[in-house]
Amino acid sequence: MNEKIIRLPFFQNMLNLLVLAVLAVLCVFPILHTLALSLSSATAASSGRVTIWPVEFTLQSYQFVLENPAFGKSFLISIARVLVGVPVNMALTILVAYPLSRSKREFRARDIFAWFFLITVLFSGGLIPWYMVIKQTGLIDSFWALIIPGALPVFNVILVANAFKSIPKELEEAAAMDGADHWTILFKILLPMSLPVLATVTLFVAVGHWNAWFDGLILMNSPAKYPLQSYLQTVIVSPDPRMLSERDLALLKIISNRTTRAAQIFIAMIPILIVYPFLQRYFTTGIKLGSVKG
Amino acid sequence: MKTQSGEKLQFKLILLLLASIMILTSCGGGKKPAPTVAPSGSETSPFTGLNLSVPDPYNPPIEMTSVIAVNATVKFTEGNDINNNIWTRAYRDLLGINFTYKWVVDGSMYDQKLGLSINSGDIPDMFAVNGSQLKLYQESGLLTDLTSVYDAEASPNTRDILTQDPVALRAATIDGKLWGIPLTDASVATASVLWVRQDWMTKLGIEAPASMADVLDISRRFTEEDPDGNGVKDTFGMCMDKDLFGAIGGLQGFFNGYHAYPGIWFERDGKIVYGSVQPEIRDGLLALQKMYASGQIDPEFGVKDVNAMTESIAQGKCGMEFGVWWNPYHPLNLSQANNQDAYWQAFPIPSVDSAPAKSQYSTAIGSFLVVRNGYEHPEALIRMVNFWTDNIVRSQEDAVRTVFLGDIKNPDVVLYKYTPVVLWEPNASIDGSRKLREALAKHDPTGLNNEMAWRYRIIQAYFEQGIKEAWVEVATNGPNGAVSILEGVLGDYGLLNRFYGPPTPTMAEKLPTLQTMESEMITKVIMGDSIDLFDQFVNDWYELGGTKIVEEVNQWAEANP
Amino acid sequence: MYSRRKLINEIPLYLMLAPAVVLVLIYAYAPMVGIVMAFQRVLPGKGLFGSPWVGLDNFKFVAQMPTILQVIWNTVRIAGLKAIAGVVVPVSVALMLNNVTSHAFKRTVQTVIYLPHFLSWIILAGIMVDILSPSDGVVNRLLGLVGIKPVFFLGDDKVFPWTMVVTDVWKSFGFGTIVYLAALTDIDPTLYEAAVVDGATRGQQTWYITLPGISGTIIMLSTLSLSNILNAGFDQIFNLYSPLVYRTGDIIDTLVFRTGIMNNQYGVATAVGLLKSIVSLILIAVAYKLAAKWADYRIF
Amino acid sequence: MQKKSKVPLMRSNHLPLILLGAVMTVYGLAAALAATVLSNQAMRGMIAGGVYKARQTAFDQTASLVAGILLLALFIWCAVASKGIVRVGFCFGAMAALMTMLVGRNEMLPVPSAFSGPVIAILVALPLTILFILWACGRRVPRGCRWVAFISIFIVLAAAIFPTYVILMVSKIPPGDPAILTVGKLVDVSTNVIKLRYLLPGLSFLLIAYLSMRFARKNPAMPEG
Repeated sequence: MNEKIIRLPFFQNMLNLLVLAVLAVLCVFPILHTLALSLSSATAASSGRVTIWPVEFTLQSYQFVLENPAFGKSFLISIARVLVGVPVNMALTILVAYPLSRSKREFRARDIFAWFFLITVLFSGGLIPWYMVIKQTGLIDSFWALIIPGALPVFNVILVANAFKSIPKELEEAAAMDGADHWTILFKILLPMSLPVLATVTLFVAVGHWNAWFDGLILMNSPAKYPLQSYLQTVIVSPDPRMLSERDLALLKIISNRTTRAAQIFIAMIPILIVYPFLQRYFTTGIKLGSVKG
Repeated sequence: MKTQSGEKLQFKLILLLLASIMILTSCGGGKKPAPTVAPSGSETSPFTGLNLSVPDPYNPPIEMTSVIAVNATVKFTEGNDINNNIWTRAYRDLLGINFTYKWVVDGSMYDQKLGLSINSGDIPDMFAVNGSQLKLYQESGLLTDLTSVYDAEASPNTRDILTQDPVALRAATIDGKLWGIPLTDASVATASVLWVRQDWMTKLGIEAPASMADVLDISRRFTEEDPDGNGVKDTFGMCMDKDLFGAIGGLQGFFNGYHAYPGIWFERDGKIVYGSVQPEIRDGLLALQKMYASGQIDPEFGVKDVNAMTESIAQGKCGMEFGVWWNPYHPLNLSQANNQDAYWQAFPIPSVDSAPAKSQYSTAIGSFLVVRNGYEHPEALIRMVNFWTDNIVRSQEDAVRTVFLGDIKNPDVVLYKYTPVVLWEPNASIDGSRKLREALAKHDPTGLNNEMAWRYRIIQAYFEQGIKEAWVEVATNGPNGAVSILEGVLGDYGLLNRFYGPPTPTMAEKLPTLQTMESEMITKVIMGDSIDLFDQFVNDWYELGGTKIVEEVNQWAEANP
Repeated sequence: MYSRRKLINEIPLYLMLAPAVVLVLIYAYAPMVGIVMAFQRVLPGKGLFGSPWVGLDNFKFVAQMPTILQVIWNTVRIAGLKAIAGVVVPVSVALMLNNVTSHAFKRTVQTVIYLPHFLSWIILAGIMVDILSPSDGVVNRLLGLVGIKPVFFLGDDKVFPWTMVVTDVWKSFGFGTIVYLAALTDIDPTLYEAAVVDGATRGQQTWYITLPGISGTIIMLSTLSLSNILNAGFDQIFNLYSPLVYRTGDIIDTLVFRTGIMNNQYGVATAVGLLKSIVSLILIAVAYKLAAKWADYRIF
Repeated sequence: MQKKSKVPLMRSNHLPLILLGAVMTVYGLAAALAATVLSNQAMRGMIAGGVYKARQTAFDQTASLVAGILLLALFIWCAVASKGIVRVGFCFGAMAALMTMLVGRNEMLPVPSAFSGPVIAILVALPLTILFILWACGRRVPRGCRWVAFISIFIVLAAAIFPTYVILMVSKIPPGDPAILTVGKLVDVSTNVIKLRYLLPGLSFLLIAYLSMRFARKNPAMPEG
């Protein structure tokens, strides 16, 4: 926007930049620290000599992690989960968002459905019934248990619906004049025009899938099928020392290894670190349209 | 930092093997490298040539479903997985039981998963439960009464092992009926001993601690007199962690010195009382408070978990801890690895007065194997237990042990982790190492089984060839080792938790909260809050259900004399 | 009045909704039957209707829980603090960023500060536990450099709630910032030009133009966050708390989880959950009314 | 070519050589005794493992220091009182004396104790070995002495290397392997061999001294041409 209007006096400007820089550092620091930790020797890590630069550089912990089949397996599962889950979620989101974005005049049952979906955000029967249903539908221990039950993220529906609404009605009416039906309007007009929001939501969904841990832990019947975050949860959770017996030494030793933990954490971050900057250009507009109704 | 020479690694290896021996067996009986278990699908049965005592297998084979907790550390050999491994094959080929797991879950989630699947009506035929689950599921009629099948089928070995621990079977009995097979383990192994850096004591000219006064003195001098000689006052007298009562650096040993027994139930003038609310605790707390105030305890113990504490032990920051007998295998070995002259000596818990201190311990029975109500072959469980007790635990045949427990050549494949039916001999490690010590005194290893003969040589290497890395074995199984102390604990110098039943109703409901209150109180007082907190805690404890719990426990005790 | 053409015209809409409706019916509504457990003494293996009905006993039990009030207070406190900080911080940062002229710098800072938003609490918990360790955590080491005694961020029940708030803000402020930045771009530049012509200072511009410009968004988001007052963040706290800090750190969700799963008191757990749902429903209704009133925001 | 005529090891008298042998023997005996007594006490459980180590180290450090200094002095004296290849030998012996002072000070070596014990043993043994090799080859050394020296080479080397070799074998055997029973016997042997490390060379020095003296008495020194 117009620069000469909002330029700060030099000193304030410097201060401003400084504060922001510090904030930025605060945000990356822990991540850099983890990276440094994962690249340092165990002794350096345990004696607390690592800050943001590796001490006694070594790749051992990464070697250890990558040689551990369980980690790689769960990593792949998480990838698959994102690749399958995101399209499913997006399809449903869009299909639901469109009707809900119609005016009451166009779609009389709109509010009924709106509440129909909203209620689900508020009320739940708790873990057991949820588990039982998933079991009844035969999804327990299947990959789809991570996809289907949560296939409709209501908040994203709201975002997308609002985005649709914010698109000038004239276009649609014009299209309707030419006899375009709902599908045409949805795919030919609304989708192309709300790419930013869709990109944003896609990112949300993807990240959501990547970060989900609880369902994997509960719904899978063997650790071999855990997605990455569930696996990490079981590794990062520290053992109850009352339970310790001499036969748990192996376990204790692995868990107590700080650098290995750091390595696993960092590897789990990588995909996100790679993906998210690319979608940033959509964000500003995307979120605006989504959250604040234009 | 010492350079990591090949030899160093080799002796690391020794210790690793030592640890894995601990992991693999707690009973005398050797293992020798034997042909690794044949992967599934190979024609030759891995059981040919092993003499195993097994009943006639079920014909036609029966089905049995179960569930199991498998941690991220459990590994499988090529071609094996949790549903296809030496144990499933053994059950199938030798017992005629097609054994499959409904689900496998990480140890941290076992109770959750079990609760969910059972509550959603999906009940395995045979599964492991803890005390409260045993009670809950028995009440809701989910379990089979095992009394008759046990009487009918349990082998002499099984009966013997299950009765070595006097409370084992009673813990699994409700209303005079047996509802589960207790998974026994060495109970006394949970008793604390006092571990002190002998090299520091020698350096400062300190005698072996004979009383708690000595312990406090050692702690003070370890803090003030720079035992590590680095010129910096960076050492603590005693290490402990935020969990207060763990197996490493736990406080129960310290309190025992004051005749206080936190967390366990014991008899006092005719009634069963709860240790944590007895007046003796106060003395222990005051002592700890002083130690903390004068910097003898890590000021950050309140947030250091066992791993953080382990690190300060490794760095030679503290010279004394109360812990169980196997501590030298981990973490104490770390401190010797960093400073080859470090030597931790085990001492019996000293007493604050003339009366000898009793080291507290609880029965090691945490879980039970139960059978779903309505399962056609409850006796199958007994047969599986017999198979374990007759052939594995007591087998002197190295081949057998290698096939079923694990090949020492790759210690991280621990085969018995694949089956829930695992019972250890309560007193095995103790008897074994007594024989070992006698042999050492006679300088004559003849008559020791392979494993103990091996320990004999390791200890000999320490004493006669100055191999300092071998200290771990000396400190545990050697003369004056920790295990020798445990014998005393089994005798007059131990106090067994009198309550071994499943949690009483009020317990199940209130004890978690009360325990939280307790650990908060202890932590706060040690860190300097007024000791009144303790008195207040005692009141609150009784008010918030303690009174009721004591009642229930006493009723239970009358029922289980 | 009913028109055939309209209905036909609506059919595709129903088609679009159909799959989602089915899914939601199965996976969201069917489980709600489980709410009956709140009125039962749930016996394992007895199925949903096998267990004996106990009326309101579970609710009574909840009411008598020694910790319940404390837990509710913890929840509200933590959630409230998060909500407030969750508005103040991003707004200020947004304003500051808005004053930055260098595009590269602006872009970089944006990109960096909203990174944590995308990391799971599992991962962050791993990191936090490490860097916040009072013994050798890097944070306390740095504090030590300026002579501050180690703080037991995760172990001291006085500090713990604040740790939760700060870490939560740390995770999410960057994202909020972007929302507000988006709102800022809406402000009509001519307003500023006019202001400059009238000789308004920077401060005045911010106060009279910028803030009012985004006040809509601010009000909207803060009112909406009201509806989350009972959600203090299960993922975060479940992965970071310990018995040491139950007194101030235990929140409704963690309590439900522990009573339900760990202690097998599913009835009680469901009861608490139900109470929570009802309260949140009311809160949300209120929140959206307010949002609609003040910020002209309608959820649909 | 004319045959080199034999001469006694020492030019004037054999006292230093005798003393040398005596000191080494005594030290060997003392060390062996101390080790036996201490390890017996420890294995019977009369003293704790840590105490045992403390005492053992204390003894080694003092004894080895004293012995080391004495031996050094004597070797030098011998070197002065001898000539030719014999003298060279004594000079090497002096190194062995220096190394002796290391015994019980493992931490001075940058290797783990499992290794440093053997290393020191070898550090001590090598110079002695060289010494005996030189004497065994010395043309002017009396025949008897040459034979004793020749044998001593193997004794010294064996005493130094055999225990190390055994320990490495033990470290390679997994727990429970019956092989330990056979290796065990070797361990017993080696623990005794260790105790002979100084005793045997000491004795051979004495023997050599005796032979050399006899040689001297038999054919009194003729003035060299």
